[in-house]
Amino acid sequence: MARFKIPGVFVGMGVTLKYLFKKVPTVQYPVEKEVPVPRARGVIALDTDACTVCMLCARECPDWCIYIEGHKEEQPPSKPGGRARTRATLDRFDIDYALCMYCGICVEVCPFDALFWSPEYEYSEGDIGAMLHGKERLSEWLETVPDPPALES
Amino acid sequence: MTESPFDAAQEAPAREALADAAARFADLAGSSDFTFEHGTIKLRVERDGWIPAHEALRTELPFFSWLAGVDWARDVAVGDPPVAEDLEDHYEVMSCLADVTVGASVILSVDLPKDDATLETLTPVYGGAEWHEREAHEMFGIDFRGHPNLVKLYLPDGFEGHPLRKSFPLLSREVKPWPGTVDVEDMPSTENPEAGDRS
Amino acid sequence: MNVLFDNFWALLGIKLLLIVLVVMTTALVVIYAELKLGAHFQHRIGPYFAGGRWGWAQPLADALKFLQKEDIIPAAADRVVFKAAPMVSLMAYFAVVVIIPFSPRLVVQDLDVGIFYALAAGSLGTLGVLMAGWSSANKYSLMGGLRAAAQLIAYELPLVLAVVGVVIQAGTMSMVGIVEAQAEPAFHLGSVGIPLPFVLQGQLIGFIIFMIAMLAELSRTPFDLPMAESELVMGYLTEYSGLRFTMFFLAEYAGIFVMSALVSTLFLGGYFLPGLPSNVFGPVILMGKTSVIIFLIIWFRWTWPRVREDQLQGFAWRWLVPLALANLAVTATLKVVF
Amino acid sequence: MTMDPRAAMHHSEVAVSVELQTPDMTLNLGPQHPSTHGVLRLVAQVDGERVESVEPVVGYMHRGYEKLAEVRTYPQITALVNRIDWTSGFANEIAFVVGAERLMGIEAPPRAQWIRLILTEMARMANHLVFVSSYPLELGATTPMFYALHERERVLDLIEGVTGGRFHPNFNRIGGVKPAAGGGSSQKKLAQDLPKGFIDETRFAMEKVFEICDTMDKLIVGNEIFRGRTIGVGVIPPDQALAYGVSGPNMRATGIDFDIRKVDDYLPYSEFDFDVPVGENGDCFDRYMMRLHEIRQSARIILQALDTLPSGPLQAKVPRIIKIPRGEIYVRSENPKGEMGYHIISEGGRGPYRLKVRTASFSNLSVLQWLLAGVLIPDIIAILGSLDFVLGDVDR
Repeated sequence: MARFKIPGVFVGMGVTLKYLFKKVPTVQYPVEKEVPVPRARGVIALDTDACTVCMLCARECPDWCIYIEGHKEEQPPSKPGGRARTRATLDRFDIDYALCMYCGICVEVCPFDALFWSPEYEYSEGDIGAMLHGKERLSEWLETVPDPPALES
Repeated sequence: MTESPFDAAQEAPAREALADAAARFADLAGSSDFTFEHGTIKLRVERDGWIPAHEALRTELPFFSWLAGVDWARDVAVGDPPVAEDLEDHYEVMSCLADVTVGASVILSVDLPKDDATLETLTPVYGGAEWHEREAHEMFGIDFRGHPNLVKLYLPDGFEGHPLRKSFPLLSREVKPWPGTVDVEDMPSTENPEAGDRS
Repeated sequence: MNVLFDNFWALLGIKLLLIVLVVMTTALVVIYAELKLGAHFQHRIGPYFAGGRWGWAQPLADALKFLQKEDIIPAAADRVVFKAAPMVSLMAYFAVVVIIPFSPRLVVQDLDVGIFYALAAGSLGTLGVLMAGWSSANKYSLMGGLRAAAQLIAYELPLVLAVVGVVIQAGTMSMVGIVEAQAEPAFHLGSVGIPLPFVLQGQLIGFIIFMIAMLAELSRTPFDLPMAESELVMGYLTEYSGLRFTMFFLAEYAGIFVMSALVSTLFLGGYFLPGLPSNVFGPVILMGKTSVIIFLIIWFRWTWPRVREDQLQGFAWRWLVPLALANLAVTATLKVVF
Repeated sequence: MTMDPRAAMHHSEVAVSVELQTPDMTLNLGPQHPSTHGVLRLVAQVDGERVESVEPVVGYMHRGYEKLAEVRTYPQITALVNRIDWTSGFANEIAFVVGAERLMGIEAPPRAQWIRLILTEMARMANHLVFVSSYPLELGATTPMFYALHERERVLDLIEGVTGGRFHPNFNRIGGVKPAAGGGSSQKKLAQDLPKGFIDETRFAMEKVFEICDTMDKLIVGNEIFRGRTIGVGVIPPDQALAYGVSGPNMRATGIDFDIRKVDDYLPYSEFDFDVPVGENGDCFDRYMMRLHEIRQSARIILQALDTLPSGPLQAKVPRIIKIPRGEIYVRSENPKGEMGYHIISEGGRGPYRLKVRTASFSNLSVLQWLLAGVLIPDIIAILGSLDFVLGDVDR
């Protein structure tokens, strides 16, 4: 005679019973928070000083959700007698997070390191219009940008 | 078609084997025009030979992978137009068959004139062609004769037009201006040759 | 005081009020147990915030929430039946509590045909389900209702047959009588009489059959086909909202309590535990035994998948009914022989 | 052979109702229904609990990927395609970038290929963990979901740690994986190599994954109710699977021993030792077991890949503006759900002239109408769930 086997339905009950006494892994969100990984794509931070209004990000954006306006400004020559230079000034830099799909292409193509990913994620709004972040709001995120993680050798 | 360095760098035996396979399948399907660039075997058949070609290949390539149309048009509403100057506007229907032993995969292709875009249905040969043909029907307006249920698959009833035709505009891109039009500064790539490679 | 207790109507009123309170409270407790135990079976916390500690007030909060919700009656529904259905469902289980003895004296009415009455009244709950399913004017509801009806027909038979074994052994249909029969010594060890509950007196098979059939009667996993949220969305409950949904919800859990109490009484010795005075500790003992059964029912629910309609029917008619009949025959034979 | 649903209907009518002829009821399952995985709609003609015929209605989630791709550049499409099948986002990118690379005649460096392979197998694992846990849910067992999703979270955390995205990594680039961003010199934009600790964490996670597979074995596979619900239900015969293009685990469950990972070289799978589980009956139970076994095999592959991870660059040399020479290519990959392929037709521009996306779920689901004729209503759900489809993958 074959060895007596416990029916599968009861083996399963053993499994659930074991879990009944295990420590629960739940993180109670608003009270406790998980720390996102440094590379997490939470929100895009803008360094307004570094931006040269080259439009590259707006052009490469697959969703067309970046709106940039700027103008050129004559700057006085740095040395007396030197040539007057023009410098592009940023007037408007909006990212519409209602449209953004967090692909990160803009951060990647930026040649002047003006855009960064920050893992911050708590900026939901009740109104879809408020998802449009202006350059002031975007530059506020800058201080939340973490250092890149150490690499696996 | 241009020969890419990748193909040239392919080991010669592998490429020969591919050529042999392509020739053999072309022979089976009754096609005299075939290519096998980039490891993709593509056999062109005539419209009348569409069904016989599939029937001939069915025993060896029993796996019906997909069927899709292509709209070849010089006047396009979306994307870039094709480069060939002498291109005649037409639809192309492609079906992909494969085997499930050594991994051979063949694409059959047929050209259809725009004013008579009809083709015999594949459903009696490969049952799975049903949905694919329905999709091609609504997306390109190609008529599959003898199809058991040639109604719209994805699009709502009453939808007008055939979205994947090149003449069909992509509305979301029409109503919104491109945010990258204004030129304040020159593109960095033009003034900074170092940025040419990113590695 | 005596005036109050002597008056039949006054006494009846008090008893009814007590029943409603007891059933409602225990239903809420069972709901909480289901939420909390289910959560931990599933490796989550479950109710946490309501009421402060361990979310003990969650069922109350839920009830309050449901009370505020809009009471929707589908336009095509049969309004009278639709409204009556949840009440029928709830009432059925109230009616059963009447005969459950919590101690030798703490019983609303110890009927001579107690168990017979309990089974009859208990199956009325399914009638409420059928009414709900039919009157909702919804195909999913209808299928849920019909499934419930088919289930009732299939499982009422083994349920009754399992009880008949107990009745034969106890020689009475009175609930108190059945408990007292289990308090009698089953055998003597020297001069000490050892009383045994019926489940250990050869009614093990009857107990298992009763448990299975009871799960089906209550539409609990693995027999929750009338609701089957992944197939019939919520079955007969689909169109119910607000207060009426709450009543069904309460009925479901009141049913679990009532049927568990019934099992405890019939098979586990009810309010009797050797060595403890039944008159004082009876209710506690009964509740303790009932809790074990309820825990089992909750445990099943959070472990098992659901059977299919044809499997459910096949199981009842091919296995349970013959088994119950065999059990009955053996019990009767033994009763006559010994 | 295709079976005319009307013929099937007639057949079962004769078999079921000899005396009592009742009109069939039309039951609409979906598009809002808990078991249709989103927005699939099934118009079923039912006679009591028996289903006479089913007409699947898709398209509620049609997003027009093929059209969208025609107005986008190749790097933008990579960001788009991982949204087709969101339960295995990373795997969707592979065939596309490999196709583009082959058209350009370049190849990703070994380390990039290894990283791609590891993350692809993680995506497979994540997808299958969702399946093995949510399939019992359709049969009424709610608990496995919570156990397995906890382990899936580990895997997704690992993917996120490397790529920055849990579901939509957008990590593959033509010529390798995500490079150091931009031309600037900021320390905050370093190369996107594996973060420190990744290898150890992965090893630990794989242990946990093996554990959860054993738990599923005990909790679900051994359960008699589960077996009763799935064994012999929804049998797809091999020839039917082939004619309908049913691929992946669904195909292997019918007994066909074929895995694109074994015959194609879109990723260096030939370097690793792994088994391809093959079923016998092609029923729901076999389909479930295929995936459960594949999780273990994926873990095996990942552990081997960690041991042999080569060092070196992550990117081949590619021009800053990617233009692909004229040509066409069909590249397929063994995705968790089956064969995923991209037919890229390039006319030399920055984006494709036409991109045909062959998705696994589309073909897997097209067999549904044939499969569901004559089953019981609960079996609709059992069969539907066992095909493991995602509506985004069907509608594209």
